[in-house]
Amino acid sequence: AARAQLTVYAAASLTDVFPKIDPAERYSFGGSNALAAQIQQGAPADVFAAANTTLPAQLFARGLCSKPVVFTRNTLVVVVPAANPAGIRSVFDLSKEGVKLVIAGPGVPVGSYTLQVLKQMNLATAVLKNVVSRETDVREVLAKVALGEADAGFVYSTDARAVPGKVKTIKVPAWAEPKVQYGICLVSAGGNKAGGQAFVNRLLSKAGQAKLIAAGFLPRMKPKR
Amino acid sequence: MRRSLLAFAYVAAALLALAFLLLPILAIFAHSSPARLVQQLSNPVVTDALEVSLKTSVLAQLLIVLLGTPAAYLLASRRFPGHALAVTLVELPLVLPPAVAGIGLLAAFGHFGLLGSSLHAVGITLPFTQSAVTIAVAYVASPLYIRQAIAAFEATDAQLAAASRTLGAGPARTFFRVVLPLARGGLIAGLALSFARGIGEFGATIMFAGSLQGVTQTFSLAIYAEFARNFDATLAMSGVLVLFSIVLLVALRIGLTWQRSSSTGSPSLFGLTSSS
Amino acid sequence: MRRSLLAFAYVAAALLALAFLLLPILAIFAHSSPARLVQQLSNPVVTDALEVSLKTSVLAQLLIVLLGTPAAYLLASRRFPGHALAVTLVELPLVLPPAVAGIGLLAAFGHFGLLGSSLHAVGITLPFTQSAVTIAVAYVASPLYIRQAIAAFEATDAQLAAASRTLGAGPARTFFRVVLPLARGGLIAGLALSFARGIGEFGATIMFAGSLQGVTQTFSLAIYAEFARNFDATLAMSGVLVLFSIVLLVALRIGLTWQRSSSTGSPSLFGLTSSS
Amino acid sequence: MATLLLDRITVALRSYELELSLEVGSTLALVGPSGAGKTTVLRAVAGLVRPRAGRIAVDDDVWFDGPRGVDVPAERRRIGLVFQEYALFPHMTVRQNIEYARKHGADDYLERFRIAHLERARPAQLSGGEKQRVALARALAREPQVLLLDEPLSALDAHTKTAVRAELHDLLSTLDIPVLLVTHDFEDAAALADTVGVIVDGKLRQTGTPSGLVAQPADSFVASFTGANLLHGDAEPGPESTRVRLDDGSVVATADPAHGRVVLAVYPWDVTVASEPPHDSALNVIHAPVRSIAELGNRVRIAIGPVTAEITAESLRRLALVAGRPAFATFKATGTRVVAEHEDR
Amino acid sequence: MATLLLDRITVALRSYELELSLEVGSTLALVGPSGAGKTTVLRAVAGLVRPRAGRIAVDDDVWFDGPRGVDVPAERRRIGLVFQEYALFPHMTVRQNIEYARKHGADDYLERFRIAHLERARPAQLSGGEKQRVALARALAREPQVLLLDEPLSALDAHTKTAVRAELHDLLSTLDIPVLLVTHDFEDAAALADTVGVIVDGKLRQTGTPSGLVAQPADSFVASFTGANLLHGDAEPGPESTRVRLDDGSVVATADPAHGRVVLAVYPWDVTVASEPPHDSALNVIHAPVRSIAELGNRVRIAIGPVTAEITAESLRRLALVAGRPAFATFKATGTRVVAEHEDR
Ligand SMILES: Nc1ncnc2c1ncn2[C@@H]1O[C@H](COP(=O)(O)OP(=O)(O)OP(=O)(O)O)[C@@H](O)[C@H]1O
Ligand SMILES: Nc1ncnc2c1ncn2[C@@H]1O[C@H](COP(=O)(O)OP(=O)(O)OP(=O)(O)O)[C@@H](O)[C@H]1O
Ligand SMILES: [Mg+2]
Ligand SMILES: [Mg+2]
Repeated sequence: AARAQLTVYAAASLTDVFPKIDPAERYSFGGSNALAAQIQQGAPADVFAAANTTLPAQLFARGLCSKPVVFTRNTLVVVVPAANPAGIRSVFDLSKEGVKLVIAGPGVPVGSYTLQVLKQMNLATAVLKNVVSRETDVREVLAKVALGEADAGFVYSTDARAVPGKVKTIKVPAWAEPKVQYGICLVSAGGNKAGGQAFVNRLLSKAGQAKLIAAGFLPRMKPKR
Repeated sequence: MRRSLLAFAYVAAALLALAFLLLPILAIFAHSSPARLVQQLSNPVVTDALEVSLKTSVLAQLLIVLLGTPAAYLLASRRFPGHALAVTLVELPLVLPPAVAGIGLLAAFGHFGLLGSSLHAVGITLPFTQSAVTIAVAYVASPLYIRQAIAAFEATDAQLAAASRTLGAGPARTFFRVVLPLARGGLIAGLALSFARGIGEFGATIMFAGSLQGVTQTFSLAIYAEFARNFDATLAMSGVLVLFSIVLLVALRIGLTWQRSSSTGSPSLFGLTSSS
Repeated sequence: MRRSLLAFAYVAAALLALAFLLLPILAIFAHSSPARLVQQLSNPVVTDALEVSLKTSVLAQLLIVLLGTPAAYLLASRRFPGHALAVTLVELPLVLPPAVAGIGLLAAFGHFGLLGSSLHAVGITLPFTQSAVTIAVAYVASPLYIRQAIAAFEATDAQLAAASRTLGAGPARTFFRVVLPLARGGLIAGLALSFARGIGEFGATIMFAGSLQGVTQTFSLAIYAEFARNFDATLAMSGVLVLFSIVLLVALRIGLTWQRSSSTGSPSLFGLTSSS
Repeated sequence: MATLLLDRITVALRSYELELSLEVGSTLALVGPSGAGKTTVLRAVAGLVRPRAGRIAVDDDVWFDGPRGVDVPAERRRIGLVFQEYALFPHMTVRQNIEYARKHGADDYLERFRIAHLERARPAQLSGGEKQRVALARALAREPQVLLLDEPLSALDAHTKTAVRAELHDLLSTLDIPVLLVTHDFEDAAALADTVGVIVDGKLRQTGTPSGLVAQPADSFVASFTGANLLHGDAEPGPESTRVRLDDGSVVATADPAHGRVVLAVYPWDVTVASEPPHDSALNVIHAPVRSIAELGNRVRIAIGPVTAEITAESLRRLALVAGRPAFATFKATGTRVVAEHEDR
Repeated sequence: MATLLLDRITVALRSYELELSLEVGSTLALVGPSGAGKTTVLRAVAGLVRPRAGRIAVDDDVWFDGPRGVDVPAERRRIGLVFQEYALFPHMTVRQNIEYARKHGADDYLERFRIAHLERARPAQLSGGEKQRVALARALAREPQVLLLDEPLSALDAHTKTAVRAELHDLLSTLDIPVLLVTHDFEDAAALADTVGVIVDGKLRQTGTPSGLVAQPADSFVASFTGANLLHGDAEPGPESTRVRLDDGSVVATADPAHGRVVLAVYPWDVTVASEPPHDSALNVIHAPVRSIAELGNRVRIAIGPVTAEITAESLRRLALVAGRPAFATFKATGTRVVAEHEDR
């Protein structure tokens, strides 16, 4: 008999890579904060993989999941439509008059990272006035830019690869880059602890890490310089 | 014996159905105290969402009434080739998943949509604006009004319109003084339903208009966003909307009753159901 | 002169309304070729979603019919204290924003809900399971069936039921051989509407059941999820749903027409509208 | 023949309380204005409405007994009820309608009511007379102990009505069960029933044979319902006859004793018309313009002032009356009846 | 008085084509069975239905002329139409209903039709007769050139009908515009109109005075519509009179010449009843059991075999007839009319 399928709740940015690492499981991708809220409401997940470490840590503090571990990292970038109608070349251009910027909502990890960057660069007021929508997860942000509805958006560099040819990426200056760490934990209510642990192990394994890196993610530990 | 068993099973099923419908509403209030409900009214997310919802809904309903009333009257009073098709068309948004409606609106009025570039050329951009919310709401809610309006117009006695003509009134006077007052109850009922549907709109709005506090974030979108942050606040916001819905339904029922009793002399408390 | 202007304005408004409703649907098809529609049918996200949607919808409609029919018959045929309240209650989910309905369901059946802990104690967990989808769909779609069923039962001639009694038939035989066949058209129409509404369900499902591919991710949720990954796939999926909706509406219309003409001898192509 | 007995049954209605006792032997017609409670009586007998009190029985079978708490459900009372609009099941064929009441032997009834050729038709495809035959066949297929007919002729054209009425009369005369029929038309009642009961506002005003009601109407309502002219005035007993000063000033005599405010009933066929003043001073005379002349076959109805006279077509020709010109309407003092005033709703 | 002229107007209806010409002077009543097209004629005159061809005019005002393409819209034809169910505006008071047709001077009409005390009432609160008065007042408030009445009495109780009919007759006699009224009841038509037209399946069968129609019915339909017995049989010319062998075997004579399959019309008042065989061998005799006896005031209708006779109550008493026992119905050969067979739908 086939082993019991795992139920994995994972951040939207993991949509493409998780099925490549383990195609056998059931996934629910979405904003990490929405998934955390569902877990708090008793959603029968086995594993929770978030785009930050705070959300799993909060669940851990409430006894809803095991102690989280970091399993990968990512970088924040700005994407613009391939045609780049607003002529954006850098993060600073986002404060130009009339730019239509979409970001993720408050509480969504990528949304928090975005605010962090803007504050760091002292652009918060100037850029936030150009925000036209706050989406519920990072993939929604990407979609609005890829469709050309928005002029720019903040997403992870891995997301930009999902729509090759449709968007261009613009890097965030290294000094302003946030620390994007993905935490994973086993949900206490989940029925399949062993399977969950095996899934986490698979991610942390060499093969798992390799697939993550191939998808554009960063190694889970910053390489020591 | 067999008989009372049947009667029992049937009453039991009916009660179960009512309990099932009632429970979630009771639960919302069980979880949120009146104090919390009131407190929510000073939360800027809530007040902004309320403002956006009301503003766009009122505009959308205006649009629906102004365009939908002539359409409904045409469909109710004339038979022409393609009539059945037109009625089907009018009802389509009712059975269309809102997310699909949102996709459709993007495909029609979006940046690269059918009309998008022409609109863009004349300087109109719809997505991410409050107008987009209005359009999404109008699109999704219109069938509820138009259906009811068609039924209301069809139910008005054609003899009365004919009588008006024979008394020297032209089509316009006949419409405004006879047909419209007679259909009024049904039109109001339809409007209330479509208003309620508009307030609840979610899928089409988030796809076509996005979600920005104070601009495009409607009450429904706000509830969804808050759910991921603060369940208790969400409960309180839901409580506000439940109260609003109840008020709307009761107003609708009283309005219809009043309308009916004043025009036919037979008061009825069961207006909505029997008229629809 | 004034007269033709008025007539013109009125036809123009009606045409504008129809165009507005038609455009998004045309746009979906303009963007997705038939080949792409077919191709989508082998995408596992699509097939999973289809399976989930059909399974939960069929169960939900079964629930609605089994509990809603007795409730509707009770409300249509009896007058009792609290009748108006019960009818209002039955209609409430219709005017309740789906997101609020989802919150209500969580508050009632969720982990911390009114009934949640009792259910948990007996080993039943509802939220975020396929049962939750069924419940959400049943909750949100039921008023469409029940409303129409009440109207259908009210429209059946009470004399005929009385005649049945005087001919020696008890209540059960009267219901199944006389009342039900006479109301059948309305019941089928109501079921079709509620089925369509159920397929389109979004807000309540995502709140109460989440979006887990193959388990709780319905077609509507899948469209929303795929929208972020692959707009073209979304368009194709939307096309599938539009076609489905049209088929449903047309079937409904033909069914009603057939039903009506076979029972009253007066064929009509405008069944849905005039009966509702 | 069995007897249907209604003993002081009481039903609370919207604006009044129905209360009556009735004994139905062969055929009894209940007549009365719209809203009088006629249908309610039938529904009570059928068990479709529950009286507040009273007793309903057919010979020894008690169907309802208020004090004893007996209330046999409708489907277990063996009655045949023909509804006002026939209430045929629209989704069933003629045959299925009859088989609904009787599983076996529907053929007999199809034959007997001459509807065998219609057995596959649905009610919507039938004419009024055919519908009625189907409804009767269905009601009798149960072999009821009592037949109840609600306005059996009102759904018919004036034109087909006469033929159907004759047919119905033939049928009723072959049945040997009590028949209670309801109508708002005195002519129909007189044509179909041996006994007629007049019901107004839920109370039985008078019961009797059709000619008995015409001869001795109990009050002004019964009088006008059976076709009489009503003349209002003040009575004063005179030496030989009572003298009544009508409200228009003219004075007429009546053989009935009376005093004070009265209503006189005069039937049109007791009024004769003349173009000259009559010589007989014993006659009552109304001298007024002719309001209208209506010919109905060989009879002519002529309205002169407050009275309508019915004369033959020949008389009319002889008289050469012209509408608008004065004429004389005369009637005997013995042709008038003083009736009690009835407060119309 | 003006004249309303319908010249070969043609209207395509569901199952046949209406086609007729009509000239309405004072008051013309159109009678016919349900679905004959009566209402359609009124609607065509009012401009509510557009004929396929023909011409409608009141004196020199042409309202419709097919060939010339004239079609005056309904609101510009000065007609007063009283609908079958009155079609009062339910959301307006009585006064507002009248003011809808006439801004100023509604008071006159409220007075004239004795509805001033009802001016604030809504139609739902009115009785049938009151509704009719309001509908008439509203129709006449426009000062129409033509008055059209659709079944003005059919919404009324049998009981109130007589009074309202007399009232309506009085009103019509004071109007000096053409009145076209429609009814399915020959009695009503005869009571209200000078001329009666019989319409069946959209075609005018016969036009004439009420008594003219009775005297010379054009076909079996008109005969039965005006109240005649119809006897079917085969005719054979005889030396003095035509002999007709009826379908039941008996033989009767008629003064009208005929040959082959015929229908004989005999009016009930031309039939006398006897309990003994009559001595006069010149009379037609039907010997059959009495099917029914119905007393209506001073008249009695007796069905004997295929014929119904109308005799007086006195005669009945003299005859001592019993239902079910045989009796003799006799009528003169000159009292019968050979009429054309009409194929009923
Ligand atoms: N279920 C009911 N409850 C209360 N009042 C009722 C009910 N049904 C009928 N009535 C009222 O009772 C009165 C008598 O009604 P019913 O139908 O018996 O009259 P009817 O004599 O048959 O009149 P018609 O000739 O119009 O058929 C009416 O005033 C009616 O409004
Ligand atoms: N708009 C229409 N189109 C086609 N056929 C129609 C239309 N209106 C009525 N008819 C049909 O025309 C015929 C005549 O209808 P009409 O209403 O004139 O009859 P009527 O003589 O007034 O009958 P009634 O006595 O029942 O009122 C009927 O068979 C009817 O079904
Ligand atoms: Mg009745
Ligand atoms: Mg008509």
